Amino acid sequence: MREIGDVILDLRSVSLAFGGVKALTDISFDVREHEIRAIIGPNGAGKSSMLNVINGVYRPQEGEVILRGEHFRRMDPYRVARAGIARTFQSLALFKGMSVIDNIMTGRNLKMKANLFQQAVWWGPAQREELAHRAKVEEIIDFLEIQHIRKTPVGRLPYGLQKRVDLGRALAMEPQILLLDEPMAGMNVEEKQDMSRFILDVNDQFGTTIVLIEHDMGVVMDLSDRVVVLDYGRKIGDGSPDEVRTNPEVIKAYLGASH
Amino acid sequence: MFYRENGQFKTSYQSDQQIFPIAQDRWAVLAIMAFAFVGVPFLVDEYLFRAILIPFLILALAALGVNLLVGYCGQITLGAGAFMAVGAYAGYNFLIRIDGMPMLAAILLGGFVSALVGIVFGIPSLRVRGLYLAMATLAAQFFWDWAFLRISWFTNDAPSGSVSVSNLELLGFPIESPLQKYLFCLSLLVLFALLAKNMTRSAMGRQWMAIRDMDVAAEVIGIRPMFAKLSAFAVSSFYLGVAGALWGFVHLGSWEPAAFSIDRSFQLLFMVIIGGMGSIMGSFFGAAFIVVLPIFLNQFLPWLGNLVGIHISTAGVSHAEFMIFGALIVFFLIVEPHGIARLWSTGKEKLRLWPFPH
Amino acid sequence: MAFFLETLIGGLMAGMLYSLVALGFVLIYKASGVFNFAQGALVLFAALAMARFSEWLPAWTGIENPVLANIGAFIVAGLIMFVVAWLIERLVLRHLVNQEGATLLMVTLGIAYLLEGIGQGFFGNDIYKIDVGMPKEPVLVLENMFEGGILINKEDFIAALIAALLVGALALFFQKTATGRALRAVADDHQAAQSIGIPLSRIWVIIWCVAGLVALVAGIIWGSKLGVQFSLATVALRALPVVILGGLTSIPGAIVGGLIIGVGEKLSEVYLGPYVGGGIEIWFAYMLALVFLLFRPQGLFGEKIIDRV
Amino acid sequence: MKVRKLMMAAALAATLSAPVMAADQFFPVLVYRTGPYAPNGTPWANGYVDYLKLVNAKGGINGVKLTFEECEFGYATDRGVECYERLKGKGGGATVVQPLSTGVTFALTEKAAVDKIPLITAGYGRSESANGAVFTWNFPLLGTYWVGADVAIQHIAKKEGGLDKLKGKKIALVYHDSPYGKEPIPLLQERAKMHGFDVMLLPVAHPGVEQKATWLQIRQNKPDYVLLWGWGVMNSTSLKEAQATGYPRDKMYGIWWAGAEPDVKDVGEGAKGYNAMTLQHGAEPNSKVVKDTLALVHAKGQGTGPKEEVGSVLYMRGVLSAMLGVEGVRKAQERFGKGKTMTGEQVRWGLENLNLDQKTLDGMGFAGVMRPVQTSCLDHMGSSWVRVHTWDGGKWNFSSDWYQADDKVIRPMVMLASGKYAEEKKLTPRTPEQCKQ
Repeated sequence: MREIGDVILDLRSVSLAFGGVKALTDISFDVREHEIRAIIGPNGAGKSSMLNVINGVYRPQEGEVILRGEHFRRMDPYRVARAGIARTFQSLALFKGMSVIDNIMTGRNLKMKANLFQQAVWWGPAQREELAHRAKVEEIIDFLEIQHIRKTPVGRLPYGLQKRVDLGRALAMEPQILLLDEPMAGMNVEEKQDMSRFILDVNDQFGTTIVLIEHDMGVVMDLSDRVVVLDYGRKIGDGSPDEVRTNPEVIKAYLGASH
Repeated sequence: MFYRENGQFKTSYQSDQQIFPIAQDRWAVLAIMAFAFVGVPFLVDEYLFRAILIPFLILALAALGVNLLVGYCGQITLGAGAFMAVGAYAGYNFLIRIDGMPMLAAILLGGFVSALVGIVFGIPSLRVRGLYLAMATLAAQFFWDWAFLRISWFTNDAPSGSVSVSNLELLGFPIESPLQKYLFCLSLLVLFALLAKNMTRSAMGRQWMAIRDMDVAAEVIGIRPMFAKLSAFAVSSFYLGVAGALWGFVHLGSWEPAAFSIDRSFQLLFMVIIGGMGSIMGSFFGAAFIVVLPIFLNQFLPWLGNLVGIHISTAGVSHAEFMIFGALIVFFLIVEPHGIARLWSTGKEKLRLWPFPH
Repeated sequence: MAFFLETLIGGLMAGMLYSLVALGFVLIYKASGVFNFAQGALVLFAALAMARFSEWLPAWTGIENPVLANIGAFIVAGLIMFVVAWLIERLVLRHLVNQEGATLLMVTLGIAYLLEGIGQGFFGNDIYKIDVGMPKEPVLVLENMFEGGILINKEDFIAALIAALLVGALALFFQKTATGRALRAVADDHQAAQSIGIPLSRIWVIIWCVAGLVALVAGIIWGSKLGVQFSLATVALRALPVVILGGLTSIPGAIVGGLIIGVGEKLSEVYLGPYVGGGIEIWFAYMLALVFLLFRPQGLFGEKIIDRV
Repeated sequence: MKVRKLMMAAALAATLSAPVMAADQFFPVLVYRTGPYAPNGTPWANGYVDYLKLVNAKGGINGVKLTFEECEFGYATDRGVECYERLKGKGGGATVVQPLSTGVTFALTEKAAVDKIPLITAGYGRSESANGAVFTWNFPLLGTYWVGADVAIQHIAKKEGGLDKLKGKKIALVYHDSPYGKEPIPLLQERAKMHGFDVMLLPVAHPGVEQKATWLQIRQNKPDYVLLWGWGVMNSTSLKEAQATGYPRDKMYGIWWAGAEPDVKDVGEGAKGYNAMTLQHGAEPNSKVVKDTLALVHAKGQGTGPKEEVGSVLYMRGVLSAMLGVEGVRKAQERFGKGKTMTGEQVRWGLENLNLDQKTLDGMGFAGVMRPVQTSCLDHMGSSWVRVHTWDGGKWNFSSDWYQADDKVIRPMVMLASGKYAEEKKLTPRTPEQCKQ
């Protein structure tokens, strides 16, 4: 069912600096519908900053983001979420005090319509809505194979499972674009295989566009359709995995960074 | 052995989402409620009603309000007393300025005014966090302390600035005797605790907790920090306002701003932290602990002194009360920084497995 | 104009005293991340010790010389504060490493109750006197420039001077001594400091001792000014806006914040107060701090907070 | 579960710790010996308890022994209410309650009426409660704040050479920012209208340790007189600030709660010349009642506080307050049966029909301490005599004759305010016939 479509997200000449330190310099690239797009680069290359610009956590000093033809000088996290972009985080950003179910349920937040008073009363619209969304969340839990921990507070889970919950929370938003920030960092081979499978399944079953940051070159080359390479906040390569692999500048950057 | 959930299977999400999913808990809570409504009135004398139970119920409601803000939404406040004062004075003005205003309506309207004020004083939370925010909320505390002393309109131009209400009634029934007051406060507390539980187990509560645990991530999944924080301020202030109005109307009957001073704010925060942040039950534990302990010590120490043949002076008792209270708080927080509610749930966990812990 | 200057100077002097109390907050927060609400109780406790020992020492030893009695009392009170500091670290804070800010805040409130109980139980709860020979009568200066001159409160002036000296001495201590550098290292990063061999618990004891000493000096100044009694514990509340305004981690912040708050609240009370019925200075100080916070959420000199995800 | 256990234990402790027998007359004693106002609360409490002990030493009230129990509330209103609830039913029922706190008085005004326990507030409380037709259970005996303020103006006028000389003068009121401090304002404003002087209001926030701005304003506006309506540390702070800003202390007049030893002791010479209204008595170390107390109570090792404090201003206030309560009981016994325990309701009647003439007072050892008191249904105050005393750097000395508050000024204000109260509370004031019952 997957068929790469038109450009859905387009970044043009984005520059970002903190104080005097430049994190991103004049970066442009685009993302097409239904594709898996990877952003790679050594540590400190500005990959996470790139995602943070896309979903509005950071405000770039220059450049713009074009989402489905609409131009944004800067994005705003809430609007980005509304527009159907979800993400996971490199350093875990789960809601530690809440159970797995509640964490994933937060992903349904935008789709829940009951107002505060209805929620306080509970019986009636709020409960109906809660049940409907709970069913949806259980589907995601089944999909990610985490049924056995659904009531556990996420703070107590091992790292690999937390990563899955993080993905689950993003999936609960039923996003059109999914930003994944090093979804496999710190995992063992088996866990990486599971996670790769989930990513491919998401892309395949729901047609979700995926923007992926990853360190593991093998995984990136296997998974992604196109790759952007960043180094020290600059773009040094862009293209299919094969093109990037042979790009001399990329090789230099990676050898220099001893990867 | 008896506290087990074996054999209780959840066949629908609905049954899984109950407030007390374990049947024994449900029975225990029902029994406690029945006892509070039916048993207590036969067992308890006027002193316990007026000096302990009624203040406990009202302060538990206030602590619940603080817990929604501090425990669930993670916004520390040291200005809770001010919102109680707003509720009390607003309720008073509704009651005396509008003819035929029913008392319950005045109390609830007091809560609404307090909610509005809470939104205004919650605005700094959009920019300021943690301890800085705690300090900023002190601005609310001192401002309202001042305003209710200085602006004589609020006190209906009473020359002393002290106001009072009396002849309370609810739908034609008088709320005069300690028992009536107790039942009135108990009913409101049960109702509001249920509403609070409902809010915290649905989308609103998840938004608050998300903001508390990781505000950037919450924003990214589409939770508006402004809405979440301000709604927490509003709901919390509403609870505090209702509690404040009850404190003034039902408990004191006549009050001055000192009844809602900064000491009250600290006391409420104590209740929440000792009781357990982010736990409805914890608010009750905390309120009980803070309300009962000093009074208990104050009466228990002379008795203990007599037992071993020492006469402790009134001042000595009071100093000892301070020391023991302080020491217990410190001790308690060292042993269990997450409050009584956590001790409670750990205990229950153990009980569930007992006597076969593995 | 003369009156404006008088108010201004009065505010500056009051502000300097606030700085002294605020400094106690900042020191402890910087080193251990604890917002120490017991600072006010420490001030009261120290002042009580000072006042009572300056009465008791002559009675016990027969030394009649008031200067000697005061010095003796100062030494004893100082030692008591060190013991208190050591006990707080040993019995309480050591067991609460890495707890949440709110929990720590509550613990210090518990300590405050404890200290208030012990202090009053042991030293008594009457009004006591600390007489270190502070002048009580005012002086008039610049009488040829302004009609009626400018009135300066000599006691406040000397108190402000002492406060300024103490703050200066502490700043030097932090900049120039090895212990001071270690303290700053701890403030910057606990784990890093520990990994290069700075003993964290010793540093905390030292910091609490310094805070105890600051409390003693503040207690003597305020106690000599107001008499030593329970309400001394509330001066801490007057110093809180200073801490917010200046930033929780900044010593210069405590000083500048103190001066701004001191001047701000006196000017507001004198010039705005009469229009709204007076008594506004307390909340005005907090509002002032709040307005500053809206522009700089980490305080005037606090470290900037950057969100990372 | 835990809650209930604690409460049960508390109730148990409460019943076990009551060392009283039902056949006696029980006096609850609400005190604050700790907290911000302890230096003032302690001598009052000591005087109060010492006097009760003295009455017992002399054989009780017609043979009825007095029992009492203290309850510490630290000047916090809610703890005060708790103390009241705790003690009101003990020892066969409380005789009278004297909270020594305006806040607690306000909170108890309605509760005491329901429980039928008279509330004596000698020298404090609501000024309008002097009208016993509305405030059946309140007894602001000896004087209210309106009396104090009225006499202060009379005294100032006398100094200036007549009430007409007040025109254009400026009088500042430095007051504790609470119901207590605000009580005198309506009277001062009334008097200001009558005589054409200006009132300048300067509130000081609790607890009153920060008054620099207040005194800067006084220095700027140079009022002719300063009235001080403080409590606790606020008073000594005011005097110190006055000294530091050079305001003459002999132009300062305090209310009787700002005119005792703890207020000036630690200012010493700096407060020399400072004046205060007295609630009739000052420091009375030479009075007979003090000598009796020392001989019959302290000499037997039963003194409540230190010996040196006996006879000091606030100690005497405690003594007078206790005496008034005791005399209420005595009067009630005359009607309801000598040698019997009186109920609160009976004591209320006694207090309302109190008639202590000079001879009786002298006989009890109050010669030179106070003037006669006679209460009635309409007048629950019973007396409005006030003297002024002045601090000479070491002790308080009387510096004026007796004044009496001007009933023509105060009465209409009392009637107006109590009428408003009755209307708000939907109370019908008692008629003269009802009063006789």
